[in-house]
Amino acid sequence: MSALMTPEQVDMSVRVGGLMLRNPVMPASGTFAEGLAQVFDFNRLGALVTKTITRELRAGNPLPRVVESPSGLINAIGIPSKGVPYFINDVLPLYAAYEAPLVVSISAPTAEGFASLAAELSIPGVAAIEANISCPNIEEDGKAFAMSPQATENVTRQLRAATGLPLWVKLTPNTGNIADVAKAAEASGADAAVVANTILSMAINLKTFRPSLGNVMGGLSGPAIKPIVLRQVFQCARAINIPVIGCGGISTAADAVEYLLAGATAVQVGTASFIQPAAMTTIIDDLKAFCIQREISRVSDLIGAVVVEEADEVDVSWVDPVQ
Amino acid sequence: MSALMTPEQVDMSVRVGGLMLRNPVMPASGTFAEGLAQVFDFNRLGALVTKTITRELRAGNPLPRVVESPSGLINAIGIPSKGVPYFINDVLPLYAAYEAPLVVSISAPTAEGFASLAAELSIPGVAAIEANISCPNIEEDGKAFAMSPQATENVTRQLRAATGLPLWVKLTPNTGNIADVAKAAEASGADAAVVANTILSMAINLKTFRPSLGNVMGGLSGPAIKPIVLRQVFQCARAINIPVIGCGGISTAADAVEYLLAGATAVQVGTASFIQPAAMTTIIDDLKAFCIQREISRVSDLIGAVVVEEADEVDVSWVDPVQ
Amino acid sequence: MNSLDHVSRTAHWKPTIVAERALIVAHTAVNGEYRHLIVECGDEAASALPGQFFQLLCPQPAGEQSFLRRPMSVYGVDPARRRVEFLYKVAGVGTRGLDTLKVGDTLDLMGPLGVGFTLDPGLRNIAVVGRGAGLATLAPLAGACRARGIGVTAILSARRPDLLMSIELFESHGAEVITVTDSEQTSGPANVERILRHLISQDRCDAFFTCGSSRLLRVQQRLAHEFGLSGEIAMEQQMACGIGLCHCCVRDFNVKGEIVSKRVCWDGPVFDMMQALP
Amino acid sequence: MNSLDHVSRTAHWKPTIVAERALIVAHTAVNGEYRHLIVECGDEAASALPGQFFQLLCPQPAGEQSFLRRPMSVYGVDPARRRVEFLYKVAGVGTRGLDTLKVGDTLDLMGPLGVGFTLDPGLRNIAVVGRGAGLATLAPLAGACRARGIGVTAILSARRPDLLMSIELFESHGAEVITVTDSEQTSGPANVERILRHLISQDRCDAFFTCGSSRLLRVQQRLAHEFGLSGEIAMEQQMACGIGLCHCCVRDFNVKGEIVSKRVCWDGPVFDMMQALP
Ligand SMILES: Cc1cc2nc3c(=O)[nH]c(=O)nc-3n(C[C@H](O)[C@H](O)[C@H](O)COP(=O)(O)OP(=O)(O)OC[C@H]3O[C@@H](n4cnc5c(N)ncnc54)[C@H](O)[C@@H]3O)c2cc1C
Ligand SMILES: Cc1cc2nc3c(=O)[nH]c(=O)nc-3n(C[C@H](O)[C@H](O)[C@H](O)COP(=O)(O)OP(=O)(O)OC[C@H]3O[C@@H](n4cnc5c(N)ncnc54)[C@H](O)[C@@H]3O)c2cc1C
Ligand SMILES: Cc1cc2nc3c(=O)[nH]c(=O)nc-3n(C[C@H](O)[C@H](O)[C@H](O)COP(=O)(O)O)c2cc1C
Ligand SMILES: Cc1cc2nc3c(=O)[nH]c(=O)nc-3n(C[C@H](O)[C@H](O)[C@H](O)COP(=O)(O)O)c2cc1C
Ligand code: FES
Ligand code: FES
Repeated sequence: MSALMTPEQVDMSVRVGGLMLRNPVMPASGTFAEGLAQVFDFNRLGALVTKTITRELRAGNPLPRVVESPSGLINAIGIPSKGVPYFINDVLPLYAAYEAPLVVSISAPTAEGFASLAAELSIPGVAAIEANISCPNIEEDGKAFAMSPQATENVTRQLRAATGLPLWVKLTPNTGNIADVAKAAEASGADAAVVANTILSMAINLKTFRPSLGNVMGGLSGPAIKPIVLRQVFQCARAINIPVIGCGGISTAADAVEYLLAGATAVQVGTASFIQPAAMTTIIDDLKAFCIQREISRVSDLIGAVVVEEADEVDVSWVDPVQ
Repeated sequence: MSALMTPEQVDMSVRVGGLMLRNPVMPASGTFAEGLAQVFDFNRLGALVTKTITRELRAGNPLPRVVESPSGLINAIGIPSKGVPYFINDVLPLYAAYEAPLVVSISAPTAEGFASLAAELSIPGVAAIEANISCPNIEEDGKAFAMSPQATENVTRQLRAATGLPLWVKLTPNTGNIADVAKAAEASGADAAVVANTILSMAINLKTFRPSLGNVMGGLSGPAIKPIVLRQVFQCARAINIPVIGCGGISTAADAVEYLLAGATAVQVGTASFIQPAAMTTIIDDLKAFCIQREISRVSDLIGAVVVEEADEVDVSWVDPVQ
Repeated sequence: MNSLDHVSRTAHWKPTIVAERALIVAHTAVNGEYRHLIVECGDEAASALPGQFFQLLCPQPAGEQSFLRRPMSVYGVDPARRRVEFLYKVAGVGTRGLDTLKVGDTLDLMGPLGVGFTLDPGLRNIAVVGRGAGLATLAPLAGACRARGIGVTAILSARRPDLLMSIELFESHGAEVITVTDSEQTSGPANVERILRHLISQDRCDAFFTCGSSRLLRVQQRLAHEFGLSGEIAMEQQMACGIGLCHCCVRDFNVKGEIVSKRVCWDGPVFDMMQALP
Repeated sequence: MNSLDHVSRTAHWKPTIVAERALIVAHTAVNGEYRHLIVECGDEAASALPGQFFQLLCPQPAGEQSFLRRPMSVYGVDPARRRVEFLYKVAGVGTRGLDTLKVGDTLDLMGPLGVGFTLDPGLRNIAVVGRGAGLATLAPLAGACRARGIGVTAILSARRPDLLMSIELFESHGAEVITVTDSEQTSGPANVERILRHLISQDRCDAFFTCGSSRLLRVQQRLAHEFGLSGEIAMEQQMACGIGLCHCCVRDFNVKGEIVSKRVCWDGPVFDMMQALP
């Protein structure tokens, strides 16, 4: 399209909650691990995000842990965790070699537990804390801190007091008022909101009449949830001033652009990496190509750029336009 | 499988909120109209359900009104309505010829409006009222009565006082506590809960940077939402004693069986009719075949029959079992 | 609305709209953009009338997904051999999927749908004005006219001469064909108006039948008004169900001065030209 | 875990696992249930080792959808001609989709994945015990053994004689093949144990390599313990990512008396037989 712009001229960087990222694409927690280092160079990513870790040793959920669904995946992995010392000694060093900042996802059963874990992990090599206050498949019918503004405010405030690192708070899409929850997170000191985790779901095996997942319910991810989470990102981005990191069903650069336009400052890619292991680097390449084609010199110009006004012209572009 | 059971021996009937239905399959409101009478005999259905009507004359939403999504459809039709006299004089007579009971879906901006509309429509030819207290794309960011137990209780109580007809209340999946909303509906006199309407969603057109829908946001339906709504049906059926009517992404008899097992007493089929216009009659036929194959003599035996206990045996059925 | 009358509720109840898997018997490229598809189908489908359409469940091209069916006009129909033809433009995911079909494959089609063209018994000569895929919709009209002894002049419009289609088809039905193109600068409203005025002056245009161009619609509406002629237009709109259920395909029409919203799939796709709002 | 060591972060960084569209060069039915698929692929894929697997993005059969890739063992590999072979059973939606592939089509495959078999330099003779699709996993081992001068006795198990597969393939690699079947009542653990004891007594079994049957695993574990032999097992588990990201494919293993959870896709699929819990 434009002979004037070269790939080098597209500024792909974004600033998210205290961090400058070389591009807005990073993995979603729980869908990223060392295996991908055989597929692409981790330094190409905007950031690295660990699987959620907990203080307690956890075995994770009974099998089966995943089941397919139309355009999506339901998982009830749980949070198998080998604890903090193992993480610090065996996992952290693996990522030390990379320039891409490491975001550590944490979870705990109480607000105090969250705070003390964040404090303990505020160490060199960790660039930011992502507090997973949303994982739907752990306790009591999927309830989580991020179901309510009050619980979110409490846990975020304690986390904020416990760490000087950038604090990202990951919300659940299962609440009826996600913009209010996002406001609570902002008000109590979060540097960014990750929108969102998986949507509580269920499937039943017709051979056995049992739930398809060992844990009965699980979280839906993948393309199926994209329009729902995109709407939530749009709602949150209009409600708060801290950055929103969009996460839900992103598989292509087109999906990523939709999220940026809706107001996300960066995006996380989860389930797509299970289908195409190089999904993230493909998205980065295609996102740059999109910017070149549309003559957008900074990817950050896309953030929140959706044009909202009543459209009333009917699209008849399949009919040849006259001249 | 069984030489003993014949199709005639499967009892397909179910009792739903005051009505005896010849089978548990009926259309979802807004996805059913006279056109389907050229595809199959309406008397084959468990019930007929009208598009939601309102007292006011309404034009519906600006175009585009639908956009595709992975395994789903986002719609923002709105509720175009020609008002009550038109409905009584021109629509009702069309359905008078059928034995299948007619369920009339209604909506109103206030609880009083709901009650007076229900009263006015409690006339011969109308077998039940379905109160659509959930349509997500009408007012203020998708908020609706069924977002909260309190508002649900208020509108249901007034509806109950206004009509002697069976009263079905249609809930929204966008709330964070659907079982509590269902309990409120039961406590205030509903005869059944329809779970659920569409999930509030959004899509952005990358050519124009505008929302893909004239109404900015719309409701997601189709297979994509099935696991989410199935979970909600399971939660509601465990919370209340009135029947739950499952509605969300049902396209096949297998989907219908999943809903029945999760606790639904009947099911509504919406978007599937857009893809296969005979979806409902195919589901009825295949549901009967399923019962025959599994030697289930009453379809109602499937209701709530999911077996919930930890499964820990791993499925390795692709490996030949030894003897 | 009185379609429920069609329904006989006896044991011999028969559908008039069916979804079925039809067999591909021919599939060829007309040019870089358009494909001509012929399928073998059941009696209901093969009874489609000019102006009616089908909803096609397009196969998914590798790595892409479509969810809804796609509407396509009947381009030709042969009830005796139970065949239906389509002429379609490869536009997006659905039509890219269609393009993968090979002879011997099957295609799930649903129809016939909608209200087609009406040929008033009093008509002697008509003008057919089409552009782009609109030609697909208008082509079967020429055959119907020949069967009724109605003369047809077809004004076919395209971007470039090599993108003109169906000339032979119209001619084989005895129509006189006039082509206009953007590249030759003959397709503008002024020139088409000139051609139509000439036809009218020669008493060769009792009515207009049109599809595919808003600008040419306006020209025809003006002339119909001026000369008291009638006309029909086949309209398009994004569709979901194609059978009147969803109300996503509405358009506004001017019915005796009142603005009325109608479903293109159910009340149309063919409408009185004078009611159409371009 | 120390796989990150593999990663060179220079400009010349190269992936060792790739997803690519491979070309189908042969696809035949072995029997009513099993298909033999040969694809032409890149160098990385064609360097797969016995016991490793690929994740296949199966085409969607008409009207059905699968979302995840499907794991399939390497059944044969030819690095020189850049070919990989699979032997698969048509089981459900994914493999029904695979079954639609024709020569000339492409298949998106990702790999090679996982840890394959280890052939200890000290081994002279091994017993290979497989059943069902397990044979697909074990077959390439016979070729690797021949290259290293290791003798192979393959005990192949199936429901019926006509469902036995890969006999010629094992024999072409110089293996001695013993078949056992359910219908002949020779496939039970007792008979297989008798055969294995005989092999051991003849000094023709230094180690066991097995896949596809828990009951036969138990027999081999018992014998390995009794005679101080080693062994490896290729295990299966439902998979999502296939590359160690999601932890859905875990199994418990007995590592020196401690129960340890491992990812079949990443820590295996081949494991020390003595650690396996049947
Ligand atoms: C009654 C009717 C009859 C038609 N007959 C023909 C025909 O005979 N031959 C033919 O080539 N085309 C015809 N069309 C248009 C055809 O349906 C669209 O080109 C097709 O749906 C595009 O699908 P797609 O998946 O390939 O493209 P998409 O990826 O869906 O879209 C590609 C482009 O086409 C536009 N588009 C998509 N669907 C429609 C639609 N229904 N109406 C207008 N624009 C649309 C989109 O906005 C986009 O710009 C007809 C449409 C209608 C409503
Ligand atoms: C490492 C590994 C290597 C394999 N190698 C081969 C091989 O070489 N040849 C071969 O035929 N099969 C092999 N399999 C099994 C193969 O992956 C499954 O048969 C296939 O995924 C079934 O997919 P489907 O969509 O056809 O069936 P589905 O519709 O998914 O399922 C059909 C049945 O198979 C079961 N099933 C599905 N996936 C798996 C799985 N991954 N493990 C166990 N059971 C499953 C389901 O529970 C169901 O009962 C292997 C599996 C693994 C994990
Ligand atoms: C297998 C699996 C495991 C996950 N584990 C975690 C986790 O440990 N912590 C967390 O915050 N989110 C977890 N998630 C949620 C993802 O991070 C992400 O929010 C969700 O999958 C939606 O994004 P996607 O549609 O791109 O996958 C997990 C998702 C999957 C599919
Ligand atoms: C085009 C369209 C129009 C709808 N209109 C209504 C409506 O008027 N009233 C209502 O209660 N639900 C309406 N719905 C929601 C459906 O009744 C149903 O709850 C929803 O689509 C989920 O079911 P499905 O996945 O089977 O379509 C509409 C859905 C669609 C797709
Ligand atoms: S497409 Fe559904 S009403 Fe016309
Ligand atoms: S399949 Fe994902 S970790 Fe093994």
